[in-house]
Amino acid sequence: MSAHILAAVSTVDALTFAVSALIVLAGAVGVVVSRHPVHAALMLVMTLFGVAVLFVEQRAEFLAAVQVIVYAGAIVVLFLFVIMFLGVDRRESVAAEPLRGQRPLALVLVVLGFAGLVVLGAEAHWSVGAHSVAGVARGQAGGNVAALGRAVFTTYLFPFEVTAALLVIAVVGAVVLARRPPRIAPPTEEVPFEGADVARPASGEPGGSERRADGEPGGGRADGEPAEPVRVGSPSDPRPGGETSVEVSR
Amino acid sequence: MTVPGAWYLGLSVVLFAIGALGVLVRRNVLVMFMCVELMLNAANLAFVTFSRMLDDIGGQALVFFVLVVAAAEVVVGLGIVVAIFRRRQDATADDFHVLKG
Amino acid sequence: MSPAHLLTAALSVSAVRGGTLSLPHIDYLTILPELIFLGGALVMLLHSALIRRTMDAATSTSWALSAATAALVASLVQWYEVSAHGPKVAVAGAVAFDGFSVFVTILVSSATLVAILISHSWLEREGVRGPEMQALMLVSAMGAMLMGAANDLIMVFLGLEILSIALYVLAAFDHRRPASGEAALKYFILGAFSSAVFVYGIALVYGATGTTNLPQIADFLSRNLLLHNGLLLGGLALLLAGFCFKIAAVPFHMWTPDVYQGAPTPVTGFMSAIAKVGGFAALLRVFVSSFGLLRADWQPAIWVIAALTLLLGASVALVQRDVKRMLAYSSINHAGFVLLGLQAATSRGVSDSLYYLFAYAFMALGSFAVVSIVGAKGDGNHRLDAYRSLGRRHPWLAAAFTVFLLGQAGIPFTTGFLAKLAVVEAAVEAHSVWLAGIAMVSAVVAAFFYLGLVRLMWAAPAADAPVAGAPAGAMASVGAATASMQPAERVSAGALASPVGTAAGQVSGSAAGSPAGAGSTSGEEAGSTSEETEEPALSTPLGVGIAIALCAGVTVVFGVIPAPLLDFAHQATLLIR
Amino acid sequence: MIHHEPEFPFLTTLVLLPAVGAVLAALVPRSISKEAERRLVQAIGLVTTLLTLALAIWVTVRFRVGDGGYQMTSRHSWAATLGISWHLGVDGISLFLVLLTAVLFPVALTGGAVKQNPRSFVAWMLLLEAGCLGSFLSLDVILFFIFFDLTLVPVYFVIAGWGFGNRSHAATKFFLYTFLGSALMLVAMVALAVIHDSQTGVFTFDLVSLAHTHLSLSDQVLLFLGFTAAFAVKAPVFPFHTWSPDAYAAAPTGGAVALAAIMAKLGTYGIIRFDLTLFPRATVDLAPLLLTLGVAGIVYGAVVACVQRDLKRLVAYSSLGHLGFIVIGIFALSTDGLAGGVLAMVNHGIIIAAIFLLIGWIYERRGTWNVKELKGLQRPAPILAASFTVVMLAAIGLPGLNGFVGEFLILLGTFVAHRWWAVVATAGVVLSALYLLWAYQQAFHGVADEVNAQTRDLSWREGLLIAPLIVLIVLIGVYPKPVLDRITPSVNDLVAHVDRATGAPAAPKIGYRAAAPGRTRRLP
Repeated sequence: MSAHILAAVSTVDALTFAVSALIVLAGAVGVVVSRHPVHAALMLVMTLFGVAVLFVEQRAEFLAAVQVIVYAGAIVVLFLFVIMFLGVDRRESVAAEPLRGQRPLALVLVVLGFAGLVVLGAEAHWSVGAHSVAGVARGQAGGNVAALGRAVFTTYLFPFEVTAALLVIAVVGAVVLARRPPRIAPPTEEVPFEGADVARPASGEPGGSERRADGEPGGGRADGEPAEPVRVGSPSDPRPGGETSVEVSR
Repeated sequence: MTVPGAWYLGLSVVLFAIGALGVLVRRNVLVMFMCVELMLNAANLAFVTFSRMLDDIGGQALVFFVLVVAAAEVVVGLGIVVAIFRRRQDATADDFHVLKG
Repeated sequence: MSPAHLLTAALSVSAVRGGTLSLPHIDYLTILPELIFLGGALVMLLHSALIRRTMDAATSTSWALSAATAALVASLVQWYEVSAHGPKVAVAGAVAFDGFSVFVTILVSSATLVAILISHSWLEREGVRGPEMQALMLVSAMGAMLMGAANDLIMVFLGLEILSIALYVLAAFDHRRPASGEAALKYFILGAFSSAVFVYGIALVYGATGTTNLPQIADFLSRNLLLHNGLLLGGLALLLAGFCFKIAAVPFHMWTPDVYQGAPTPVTGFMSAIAKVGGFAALLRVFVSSFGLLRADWQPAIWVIAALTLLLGASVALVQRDVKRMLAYSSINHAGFVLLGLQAATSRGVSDSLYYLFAYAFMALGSFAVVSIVGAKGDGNHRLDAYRSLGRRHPWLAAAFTVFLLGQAGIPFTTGFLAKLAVVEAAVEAHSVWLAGIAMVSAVVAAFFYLGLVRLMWAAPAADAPVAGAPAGAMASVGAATASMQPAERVSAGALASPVGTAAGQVSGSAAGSPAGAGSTSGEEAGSTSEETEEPALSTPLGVGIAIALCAGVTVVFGVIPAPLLDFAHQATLLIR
Repeated sequence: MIHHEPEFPFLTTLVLLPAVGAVLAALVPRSISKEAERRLVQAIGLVTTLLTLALAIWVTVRFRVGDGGYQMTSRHSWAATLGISWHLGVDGISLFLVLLTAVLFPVALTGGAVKQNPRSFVAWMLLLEAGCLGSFLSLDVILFFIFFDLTLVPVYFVIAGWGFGNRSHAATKFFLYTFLGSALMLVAMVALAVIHDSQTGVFTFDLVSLAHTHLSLSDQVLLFLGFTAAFAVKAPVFPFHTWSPDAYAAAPTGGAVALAAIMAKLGTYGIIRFDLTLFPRATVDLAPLLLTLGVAGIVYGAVVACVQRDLKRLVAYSSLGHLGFIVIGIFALSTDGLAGGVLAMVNHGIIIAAIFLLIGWIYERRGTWNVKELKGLQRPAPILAASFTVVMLAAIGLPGLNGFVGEFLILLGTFVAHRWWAVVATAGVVLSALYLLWAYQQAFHGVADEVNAQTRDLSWREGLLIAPLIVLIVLIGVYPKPVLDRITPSVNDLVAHVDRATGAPAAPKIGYRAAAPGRTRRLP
């Protein structure tokens, strides 16, 4: 069956697809496995670029342009900017498990997801829905951009207007978050939570992340959930393991 | 004839899975965040593919909105990271995990 | 349904065919509250940009309050309009204008009103200036309204994002507490993840049906027999997962306790009410009205999720030592109850869920208003011990909290009881008797910790719990307590009975909370060796006092005279398009 | 059946009066002195309960003898969307329980010394009275549930706030058990209404309507179990009783009176009112089970009571035995048994209230409930001893006192149909005589040591409280006719309803069972 399809597909298209798919996947895998946040960001650019090519391949030229300009141009640059600004450009040890049991859990989830997919694939029928509900995509005067523009300003007019609110939030949010906090932040002002491990002196203890187990009796909590510290380290702290400093774990 | 949509969809699913896996296994906030972007891109790819398969411009319009949302999310998300990070420097505390659970 | 479909179809066809762009007609009344909220936020920001100094809390609160009031009035006008002229679809099929959406709008705008009052007191107490918090609240509430009115999956998504992104910022608002930022970070990462899942769900549904417009989806499903369509089922599952993150249903609840604990308390209250309302509003509309035909596919999933949510929320809340965490788990339990109505997948179920949301929103807001006061300056005093003998120190505050807790426990003559009864009725009617049984068992467990907290508030200081460290210290504090019993006891006694009391009492009471606190803590310094520090004299500012009174009023008055609110929720579902 | 009377809403007033009193007590201004507050609050409590009592007596006077149906009903739409209506009514079965409640609450309120926080105590107790009255009068199942549930909260706080010993544990245990039972009952109630809705298209919780629901036997059994779970815990029936000794022992005197004398009756009353009315077939089918449990409760209660040293626990276990009697009376499903059961509920309420009052006063004097430490109280406190004797003899079932009448009717009704159960139950009577007499002998006989000799006798106030109870004990004992006259027609109707539903006589009738309305029964 695949031979039949392959025969029907034009070589150029197939080649383009194959190459871009490879780029996309390689980039994606790169993001996940690269130890260096900067590398990850660059890998992300690669994926975005591959996706943009696939957009072009599917006659979504405008989106391809936006993808490159907005995503690769703005978003990834923002990422890089933050990485550089924070100086969190050291490596994360991929081998160290973030949390006991997290990776097995992720593995289980992935396996379950795949099993679900397989079941779905075996049991389900695959069909796509009604055609051209919001307007045809091809063969319009003015091409892709005009068609998209019409859709956005007619059918999707209100969603388009509503995105204004999103941008307002983004601006206000950036302002709020960038505001300098007042110079009073002794963490001891925080009332200790149940484990009382916050009451530990706030400074003068180097190498925080290695000691994380000692503050949490049993590594678990009374409510039966795994301990989930959200820890962010300082770039200036001398960490022997070279751990990345901005970390979150669930 | 062009490459069948199912191939694109397969690629999109794999991309989505890689992104989701990344969010689950990585602990660097920025990398996790990039993995979320991968997932959004997978969705965008699916939208565009469906748009082509259905000959419907709607899918592409949706991608447009997802892009806007992604941009707003990135601004706020990175803002939070920066805000937290700066306080760390101020407070020179290296290890509060105030929130557990 | 068909007018919606026709309208959208007509619009899109004419737009594409004509070559010229014919902009859709916009019926501004249908989106007036949303516009008022967004406009209010913009005006506040503009005003603060124009004046020289940072805007003080009073100014920004008056702006925000006016916006919320205006939106409330507008939504009431909308209600009148819907009742008179029936539901319709507006703004090119993006917005549904029906009883359901107007109900959500009324609920969101009134809850926002209360939340703004609470936040005002917080801003003043913490000395935070500037209009940002309340502006963000307005915009965030607008997102929730959009979710309730969304007639298109992309509108649901945008509403969700507006709601959530503003909440991320709000959660991080308290610069002085590390927990705030960390809560925001956690919330953000998980929220972004769930949004991505949600978008992928939309993509799959779009592929399977060819549209994201909710009535058109329903129309497509009714005209095409789609049995076991993998795309559709996969999309449905992902949509459900995305929603479950927002409404904090197990197993997607992990963020809730941390975020509730870490965020500034007014934000927690706002979040617990608005985010849940928005999430459930969209969930109900999407699943019941658009995917109602596929209910055989999703009902079992909801069954399991609801059962887990109910049991986990109630049982884990039992062992919490922090009030905000406890309320977080209790909110998870409440989410399970609302899911009962969804699981029923009937019109009755929808209206009962709406009623539950209404009851819950005000109980949660009221609870967090009290927590915000007890949290005191710095907003960090949320241990359960901080509530010990609150009844002696601040009887009216404790009485109000008692009302909220008993309401959440489902004690009769509060809205909480009727809400629980309503969803249980819906579930039993839909033959989910076992689920109803599980829900009631979880209600018993939950009642246990609510009552425990109530008892703690009215218990004698350090009387029957081993909190005080050394025996000597305990003796001393008991002695001091007996010495100060004369005035303290008199003030405490009255409020103990007021779960049944009238709401009228609450109004005067919450205002009276502050004088009561003055001479209360004389006996506390005795047990200084223990971790029991001196309890601060709490002040109940007017704003939060009014908020508490409003919430208690809603909880009690509509518990005793339930018919208007029940009929309101019922009407809202009758008027669904 | 229902008589609508467009006149003064007696029953609604009866329910609301204590609730209003509770609010008033809670709102007593704080500016007055502590002593003034105590007096004011107690005055409010007393006046409210006495007014309630007056109203209850007035209702009893107005009650039409010989009419088995619901009287003085009032019905208003309350939460129509949820199918709940405010539907109150009284019949022969509930009449005396209402009266009992109204009589006992003034006693309970003033009987025990409440040192601290009188305002809250009075408010909670008045609220409890409203809840109890509401439960007895509700003719809407959800309304019943509401009041039934509403009684839990005051009792929880009364035990936890003013109790003895490990009171918080006892209060929690009480709350969890009873709330869990009632939670399951709620589901059963809703399920019943849903079935009714599917048959008639009317979604209602009205008891009168629901009684006409057609249920398959399996549905009946399931729903019966759902309802009975709550009632059995509340009563308490034998295996579900474990909360009750703790709660009784931990409760303050007033709370114990309310708990044992009135709230326990909610359980047995619920069985009569709801199980028999709604699920007659399941009731008949499952009667042997419940009879067995009742008998087991009698025997178990008696045996355990025999080994108790603590007077209060002893009374708690004896109460378990008495409740067992009531249960077998009900599930004998004959007019005699049922009428005896209802009468025994009233009697037991009076007796147990008197006992708890008396031992509460003993505790106030001596600071202990341990019979080992009590000795020879008869000499220093003769009136106390005399009162205790009368009450104890009534509890044993001495002819001429009220306990006898109920127990006799129950045994009479049970013996015909379920002989062996009756025989074993009779053994319980003997045992109960044994341990009560033994306890009496321990505490009151003998020569008092120095401490016990100091025991005060009853004050005039206490005498005034116990006197009406003793009068009632004697009065019902020698002349139960007026009570039975009012109970019997309703019981007849109920038994007829069960018979109709099961198609065959549920139990062999004896002698004068079919007493026509108004016709009086002669006591053997």
